[in-house]
Amino acid sequence: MEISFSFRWVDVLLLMPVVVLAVSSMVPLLIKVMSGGREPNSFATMCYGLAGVIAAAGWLISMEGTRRVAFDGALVFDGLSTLIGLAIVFAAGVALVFSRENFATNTDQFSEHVFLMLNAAAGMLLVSWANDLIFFFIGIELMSLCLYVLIAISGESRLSKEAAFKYFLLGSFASAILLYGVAFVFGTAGSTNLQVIAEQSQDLISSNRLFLLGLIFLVVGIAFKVSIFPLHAWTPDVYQGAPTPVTGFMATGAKAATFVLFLRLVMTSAFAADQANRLIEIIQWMAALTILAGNIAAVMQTSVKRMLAYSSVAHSGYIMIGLIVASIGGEQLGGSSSVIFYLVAYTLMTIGAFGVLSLLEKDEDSQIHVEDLRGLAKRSPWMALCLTVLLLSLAGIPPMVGFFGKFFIFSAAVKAGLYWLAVWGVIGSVVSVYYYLRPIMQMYMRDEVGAEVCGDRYLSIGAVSVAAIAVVVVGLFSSPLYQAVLNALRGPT
Amino acid sequence: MPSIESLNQIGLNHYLALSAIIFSFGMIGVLMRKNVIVMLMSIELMLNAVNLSFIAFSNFTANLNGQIMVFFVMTIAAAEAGVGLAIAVMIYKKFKEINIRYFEQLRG
Amino acid sequence: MDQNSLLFAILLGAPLVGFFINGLNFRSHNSKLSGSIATGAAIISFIAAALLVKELIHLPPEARQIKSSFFSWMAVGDFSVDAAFLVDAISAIMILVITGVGSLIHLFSVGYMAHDEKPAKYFAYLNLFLFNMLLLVLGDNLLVMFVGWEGVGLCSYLLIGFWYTDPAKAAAGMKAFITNRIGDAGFLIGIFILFLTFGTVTFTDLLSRLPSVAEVGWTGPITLASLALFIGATGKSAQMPLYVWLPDAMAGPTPVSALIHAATMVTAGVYMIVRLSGLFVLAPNAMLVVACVGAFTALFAATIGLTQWDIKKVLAYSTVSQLGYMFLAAGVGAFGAAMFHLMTHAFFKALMFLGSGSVIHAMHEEQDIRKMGGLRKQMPITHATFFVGWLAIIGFPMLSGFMSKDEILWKSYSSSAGHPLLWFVGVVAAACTSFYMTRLMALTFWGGSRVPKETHPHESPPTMTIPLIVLGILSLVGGWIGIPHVIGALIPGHPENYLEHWLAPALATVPMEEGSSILEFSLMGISVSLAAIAAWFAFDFYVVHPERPKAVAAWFGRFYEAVSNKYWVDEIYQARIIQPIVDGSKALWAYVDVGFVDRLTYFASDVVLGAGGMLRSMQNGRTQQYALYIALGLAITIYWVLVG
Amino acid sequence: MLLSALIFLPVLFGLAVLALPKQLVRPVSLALSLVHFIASLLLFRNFDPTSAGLQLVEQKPWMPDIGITYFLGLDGISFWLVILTTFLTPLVILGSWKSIDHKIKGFHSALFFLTATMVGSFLALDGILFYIFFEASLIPMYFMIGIWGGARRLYATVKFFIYTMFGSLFMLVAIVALMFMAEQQLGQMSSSLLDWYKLEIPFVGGELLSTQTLLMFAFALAFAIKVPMFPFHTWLPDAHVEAPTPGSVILAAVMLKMGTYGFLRFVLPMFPEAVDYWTWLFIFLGVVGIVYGALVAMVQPDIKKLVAYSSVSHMGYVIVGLFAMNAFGTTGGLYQMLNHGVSTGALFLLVGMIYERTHSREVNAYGGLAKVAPWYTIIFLIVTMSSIAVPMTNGFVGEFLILLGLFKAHPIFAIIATTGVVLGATYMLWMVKRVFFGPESAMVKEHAAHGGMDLNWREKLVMAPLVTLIFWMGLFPNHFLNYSKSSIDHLLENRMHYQLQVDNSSSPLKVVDQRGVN
Repeated sequence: MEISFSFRWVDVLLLMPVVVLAVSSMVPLLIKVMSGGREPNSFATMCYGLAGVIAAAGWLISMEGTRRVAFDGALVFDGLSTLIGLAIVFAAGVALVFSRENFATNTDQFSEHVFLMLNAAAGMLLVSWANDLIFFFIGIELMSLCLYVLIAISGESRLSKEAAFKYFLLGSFASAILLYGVAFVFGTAGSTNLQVIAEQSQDLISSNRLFLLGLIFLVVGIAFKVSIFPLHAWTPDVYQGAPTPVTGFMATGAKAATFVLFLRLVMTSAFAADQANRLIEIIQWMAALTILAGNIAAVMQTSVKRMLAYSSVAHSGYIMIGLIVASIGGEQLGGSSSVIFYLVAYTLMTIGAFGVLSLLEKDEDSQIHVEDLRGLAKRSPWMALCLTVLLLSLAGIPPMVGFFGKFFIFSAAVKAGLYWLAVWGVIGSVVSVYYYLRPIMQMYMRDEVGAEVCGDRYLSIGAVSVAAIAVVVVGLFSSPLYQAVLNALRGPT
Repeated sequence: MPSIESLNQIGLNHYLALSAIIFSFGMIGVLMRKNVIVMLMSIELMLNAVNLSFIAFSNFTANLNGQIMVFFVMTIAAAEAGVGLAIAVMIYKKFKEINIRYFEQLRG
Repeated sequence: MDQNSLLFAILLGAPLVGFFINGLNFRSHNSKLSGSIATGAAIISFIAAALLVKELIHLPPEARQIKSSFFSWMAVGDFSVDAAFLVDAISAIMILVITGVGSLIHLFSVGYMAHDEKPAKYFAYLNLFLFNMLLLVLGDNLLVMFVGWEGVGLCSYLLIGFWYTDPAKAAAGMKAFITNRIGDAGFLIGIFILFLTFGTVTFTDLLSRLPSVAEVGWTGPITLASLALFIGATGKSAQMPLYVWLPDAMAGPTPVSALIHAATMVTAGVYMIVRLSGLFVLAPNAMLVVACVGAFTALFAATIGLTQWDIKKVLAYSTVSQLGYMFLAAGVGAFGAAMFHLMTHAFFKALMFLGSGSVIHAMHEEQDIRKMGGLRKQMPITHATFFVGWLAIIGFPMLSGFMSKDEILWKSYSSSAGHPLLWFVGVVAAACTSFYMTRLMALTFWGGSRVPKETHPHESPPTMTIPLIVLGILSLVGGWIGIPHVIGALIPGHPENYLEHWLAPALATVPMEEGSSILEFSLMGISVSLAAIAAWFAFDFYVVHPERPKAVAAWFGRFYEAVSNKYWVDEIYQARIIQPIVDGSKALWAYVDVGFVDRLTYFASDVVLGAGGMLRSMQNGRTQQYALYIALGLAITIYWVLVG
Repeated sequence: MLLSALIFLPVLFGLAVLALPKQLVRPVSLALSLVHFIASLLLFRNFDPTSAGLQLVEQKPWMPDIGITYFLGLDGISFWLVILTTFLTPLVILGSWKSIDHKIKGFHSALFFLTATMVGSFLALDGILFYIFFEASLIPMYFMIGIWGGARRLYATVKFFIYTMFGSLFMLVAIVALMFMAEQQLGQMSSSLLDWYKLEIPFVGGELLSTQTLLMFAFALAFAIKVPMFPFHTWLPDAHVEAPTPGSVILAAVMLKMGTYGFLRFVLPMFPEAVDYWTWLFIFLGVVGIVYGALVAMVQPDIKKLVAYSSVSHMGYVIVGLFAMNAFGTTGGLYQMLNHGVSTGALFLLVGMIYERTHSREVNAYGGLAKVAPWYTIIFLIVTMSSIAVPMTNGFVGEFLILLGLFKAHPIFAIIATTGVVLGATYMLWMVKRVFFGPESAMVKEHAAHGGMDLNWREKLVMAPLVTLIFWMGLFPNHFLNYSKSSIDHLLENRMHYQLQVDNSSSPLKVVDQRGVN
C-alpha cells in the first residue's frame, strides 16, 4: 500500500483566491487584537475585507481559461469554478457592504464578522471547486461553521440566537448524514475522488447496494444544504433569524456552491445507470414538492425576509429541475447550463432583494413586514424601483434575468421530456407571482408611512442598484452570460 | 489467541452494523433529547459512527485514505463541538435555558 | 359625374346637407330658420326625385332602371358591395311618396314645432330620416338597403324619444329600436342566405340569378331567406308579433308619426318584399306565411283600434292594420296592389295623422278623444281634410283607399296564392276599420263638445293646413292611377290601371284567376256595404245614442276587456320574455360569473392559502420536528430506492 | 430601423418623462406621443399593401446559441394594430389631462412603456421576443391599475396580473417545445416564427394528448385569457372597473387585441389540423361569449362594468370571426379588433369624462344627462351606435363580415350569434335611456348646478378623431381592409402549409439571415 502524494506549487497558485480570502480575513482581526480588543473603524474593516474579496475576484478572473485538476485531483479548476467562484465572491463583497450598513451586523464584533464572512466565502469556494468528497466536506464545514457563528454574533438579541442554534443543530445533523454517505461511497468505490467514483459508478450502482445507500445519504445531506423538501424546514427559520446581510449571503453563496457540487456529482454520470432511476424519480418528486411547498408557504408570510426565505426554497426546486435533467442527459439537454445560469441569475436577484431589506432595517431588532413597505415608492423611489425589478425578476417576468433563468430550466425539462415538471414549475410560478406582487403593491399603491431608508447607506444603495441594473441588463442581453456558462461547462470536468 | 481468532471472524459487515447502530443512536438522540448539550453529544456520536465505518472500510479495503479522512473528520468534529458549545454557552448565558423546546420563536 | 348621378347626389345629398346644417346648430331656437332649411332640403330632394322619375318614364318599360354607383363600400373576398343606387318602377313610386309626403310633413312641422325648445334638432333628425329612407329605397343592393333600414330605425328611435325627459317616451324609442333590431337580425340572416346561395346581394343580379319557377328543386334556401327577410319586415312594418313598438311610437311628435310611422318607414317591409317579389314567388310557403301574418295583423290590430281612446293610438293600430293589408297583398302575390295601397295609405294616413296633429296642437297636447267632440266648428279645414281621409280609409267608393283596398281584397280572393278565408278576414278587418274610424271622427269632430273649459281650440296656421289640403286632394284622387279594370270599364274613356302597367315589368307575377266581373263586383259590394253598416253603427253609437257603447261593451264582457287592454300583449311580452331575460341575466351574472367562474378562481386561491396554512403548521419552530423531517426524508428515500 | 424605432422611442420617452419638471410632463408627453404617432404614420410610406410578405424586417442575433433573434416585421395583420396603438396614446394622454392628478410622471412613463410593449408584441416575429413583450406589458398595466385605480384596485390588479400570467406561462412551455421541435426538424433551435411555420407538428385527430393539440391549447389558453373568451373573462370587469380611464382605454382597445392577434399570428397558422379539429370549441365559446357577455352587460348597475362586459361580447365576435376561417370572417374579425379599439376606447373615455364630473358610475344615479350635457350626449350616442353596429359606423362592417363568415361556416352558430345584435342594442340603449333620458336625477341636478357638465374643448378634441374614425371606417372600410387583404388571403389559402416570406422590396433595410449569423 502506497500513498502517492504529489504536491506542486502551481496548485497553490490556483488556490490563491482562497488563500487571499483567508489572509485578508485575518487583517481586521489582527488589528483589533493589537488595538487591545477595541473595535476599529468599521469602514476600514470593511475595506480590508473588500480588498480581499476584490483580490480574490481578480485572481479568479485571471484564472479564466484554466482547465485542470489540482492537489492530486482533489480540487478542480475549470470554467465552472471560475464562474461560480466569481458569483460567490460577488455575493460576499456585496454582503460585506450590506453588513457594514446594517445595525445587526455592524456591532462591536464587526471585525469578527468580516473574518467569518471571508472564511465562509473561502469555504464556499472550496465546495464549488471540490473534486473530492473529503474536500467537499471540509469546505462545507468551513462554510457552515462560519455561518453558524455569523448568525450567532448578530446584534439582534433573540431570534438570531435561536436561528444560530437551530441551524447549528440541524446542520451538524445533516453533515453527519452527508459524511456517512461519503463513508459508504468511499468504502465501496475505494476513493472519494469524483472521477474515480464516476468510473466505477456504473458497475457499483447495479451491484452494490451499499454504494447506492451512500449516494442516498450524500444526496440527502446535500439536499439539506440547498433546502430541498422535506429537508428545507430550517431555511425559513434560519433565514429569518439571521441578520439580513448574512441571510443574503447564505441564500446565494452557500446555495450556489452546494448546487455546483451537486451538479458535479450528477455530471459524473453516477446517476445514469438504470438502478438510479428510482433515485432520480424521488428527486423529481422532491423538486416538485419543493416548488410547491416554497411557493405556497411564501404566500402566507407577512415577514418579507421569511417570504424571501420560502421563495428561496422554491427556487431551489426550480434549480433541481435543471439538475435532474443534467443527471439524465448530461450537457446535450442543457440541464447543467440551465442550472449554472439560474444560479448566477438567482444570486444577483436574491442578494439585491435582501440588500433592500437590510437597508430598511432601522435597528438590530427590526423585522420588515410587508406592511412596512407601504408607500416606499414615495419615500425612496429608487430603492422601491430596484426592489420591484428584483422581485419581478424573481417572479420570472420578462425581460428580467429571472425569466431567462426559468426559461432555460423549462427548456431543459421540456427537452428531457419532463413536461410535467415544466408545467408544475409553471403553476408554481403563477402562485409565486402573488406573493412577489404583494410588496410591490404596498410600495406603490399605498401611501401610509412605513419603513425608511436611512440616508447615509450609500454603499448599500449602490450595491443594490448594481444588482437591480444587472438583473435588467443581463436579462435583456443574456446571451453573453449564457455563452459564459456554456464556455464554463466545456472542458475536462 | 482465541480472542484474535474471534476478532478475525469479525468482518466488515459487523463493523458497519455497529457503526449503523451507533449512528442510529446518535440520530435518535438528536431527535428525542431535549437538552441541547446532550443533542450535541448525540451529533458527536453520529460523527464517530461514521469514523468507525471509515476505519473499517479503510482496513478491509486496504485503503489508507480512509484513515486520513478520519483525522479530518475528527478535527472537524472538534471544531464543530467547539462552535456548538460556544453557541450553547452564549445562549445559556443569555436565556438561562438550554432546553431545546424553549427556542420556538421562529415558526410559521 | 353624369346627370343621373348628379340627380342621385342631389336627391340624397339635400337632406343630408340639411341634417348637417341643422345638426351642427342644434342649440338654435329659431324654428322658422331651421324649418325652412329642412323643408327646402326636402323640396329640393323632391324635385330631384321628380326629375329622376321623368328620366325613368322616357325609358322603354323593360329597361326602366337608372343605376348609379358612387364608390366601392366593402370588398372582401368575393363579397363586394358598392354604394350604388337604383331607381326603377318600384322605387320611383317610393321616392316620390317619400320626398313628396315628406316635404309636406316638413312644412307642417314648421308650424307644429314652432314653440318647441329645440326645433333645429328636430329638423335635423327629420332630414336625416329622409336621407336614410331614400337610401333604403334607392339601394341597389340588399346591404345599402340595410343601411337605410337601420338608419331609419335609428331616426325613428331619436324622434320617438325626442322629448326624452319623459321616461315613457324615451322608453318607447328604445322599444322601437330594439324590436326593430329583432327584425333586423332576421334581415341579416336573409342577406347571408341569399349571398351564400346566389353569390350576390345586388337586386338586379340576384333576381336574374334566381331559378325559374319551374326549377323548384331547391327552394330550401329561398324559403328560408324569404322567411328571414320577412322577419325583418315584420319588425320594420309592425306586423305580428313585432308590432308592439308602433303604438308606443306615438310618443314622438305627431308629424313624425305621420311621416315615419304611417307614410314611409313602416312601409319599408312591404317595399322590401315587393322589391324581392321574384324571390318570394319562388317560396310559396313563405308567401303563405306572409299572407296569413298580414291578414291576421290586419284584423287583430283593427279590433284593438275599436276601443282606443287616444287619437294617435287609434291611428297607430289602424296603421298596423293597414300594413297588414299590404302584407296580405304581397303574400297573395298582388305586389302591385301592395304598392298601390302603400301609396294611398301614405296619403290618407299621413293626412289623418297630420290632422290629428292639428287637433292635438289645437287642444294643447290633449290626445284623449273623450275630451274632444264637436271640433268641426272650430277647425273647419282640419275637419274637412280629416273627413276626406276618413272616407278614404273606410273605403268609400272611388276614393284612394277604396281602390287599393278592394284590389287587395279581390286579389286575396282570386289569386292562386289566395284563399277566400283571407278575403273574409280582410273584409271583417275592413268593417272594423270603418267602425273605429267613424268612431274617431264622431268623437273628435262631431256631436257635442266635451272640450274642457280652459282649452280654446282654434284652427291651425297655414303651414299646417296647406299640407292637409294637399294630402286631402291626394287622398281623393290618388287612387285614380290604379283604377280596377272592372270599374275602369264602366267609366267613360276607360282609364287603364296605370299603376299596374307601370309596375308590371319590375314585378314577379303569381297566376291570377280570371274571375268574372260579377264576382268582383259582388265581393266589392259586400265589403263596401259591410263597411257602410259598420260606419253607421259607429255613428249611431257615438253621435246619436252616446249611451249605447257602454251597454255593448258590457254585452261583450271579457272580450271587450281583452280588446281594450290590447289583448295584454305588452304585458305578456313583459312577463314572459323581457322579465325572464332580465332575471336570467341577473342569475347568469350572480351564479355563473360571480358564483361559478369567479368562485372557481377563489377556490384555487383558497386551496393555495389552505395548503399554505397547513405548511405553516408543519413549520412549528421545533428543531427536533425539523430533524424528524430530515430523518423521514432519508428513510423514505431509502425505502423508495432500495426497497420499494 | 423604423420598427425598432417604434418600439424604443416610447421607452426613451418613458425615461425622459421621469426627468421632466412636473408642470411640463403633460404637454411634453402629448408632444412625444404625437411624435410617436407620426413616426408610425411613416409605415404608410414604406408598407406595400399588395404584398403578403413580411416587410420592414429587422433581424439581429440575440441569443444565437438557442436560436433566439431580435426579429421584427410588419404585415397586413399587424399593420393596423400598430397604428391603433400609436394613435390611441396621444388621445389617452389628452383624455387623462385632468383625471390623473397624482404621480403624473410615473403615469406617463408607465403609459409610454406600455405602448412600447404593445407595439413590440405586434411587431415581434420571434416567439421569445413576442413572449417578452406580451408579458412585459403586464407590468405597466399592473401599476396603472394599482396606483391610479379605484377603491378595489389592489384586488383587481392582482387578479388581472395573475390571471393573465397563468395563461401565458403555459404558452412559454409550448414555445420551448416548439423551439426544440425546430431543432429536431430543422437542425437548429429557433424561436423564429418563420421557422415555426415550417414545422410538421404531429397531430392525431380525436386524441387530446397529441402534440399539436396540446401545443395549440397551451397557446390558445394564453390568448383566450387575454381576449378574454368565456369562461376566462372574469378578470376583465374587475380590471376595467378599477382601472383609471386611460388604463381602461388601453386595456380594452389594445391589450385585448394582443390575444386575438395571437390567435391570428400563432394559433391559426401554426396548428392547422388541431385548429380544424377544435374549431367548434372556439366558435362555441365565442358565441357563448357574445350572448353571455351581452346578457350580463344588460343587468350591470355600473356603467364601466357594463362596457367591460360588452367587451366580452364584442371580443366574442372577433373570435368567431377568426375561427370562421373564411375571408369574410377573418377579415371581419381583424376589422372588429380595430372597431372595438376605437369604439370601446371611446366609450371608456366618455365614461371617464363624466366620472370626472360626478364621481359616480352608477347607472341608477344618472338620468336626464342629455339635457345638461348635449355634446356629450351626441358623442356618446354616436359611439353607442358604433358599438351596436349601426350601418355607416365601423361596427357594422365588422359585425356584418363576421356574421356572414360565420354563417358560411356554421349557420346555426351564426343564428345564435345574431341574437347578439339584438342584445347588444338592448344593453346599450337601455343604459343610454337610463343615463341620458328621463328627468334629471338628483345627482345630475346637483352637479349641473355648478355648470361645466358638457364636454370642454379638450375633451371634444379627444373625441373628434375617434368619431371621425367611426364614420370613416364605417363608410370606407376598403381604405383599411386593403392593407390587410393580401395577408389574410395568404393566411387562409395556405393555412395548412403556412409560410411567410420576407419581402424587402419596399424597404431598403438589410436582412440578416439567421443561418448566416450562427
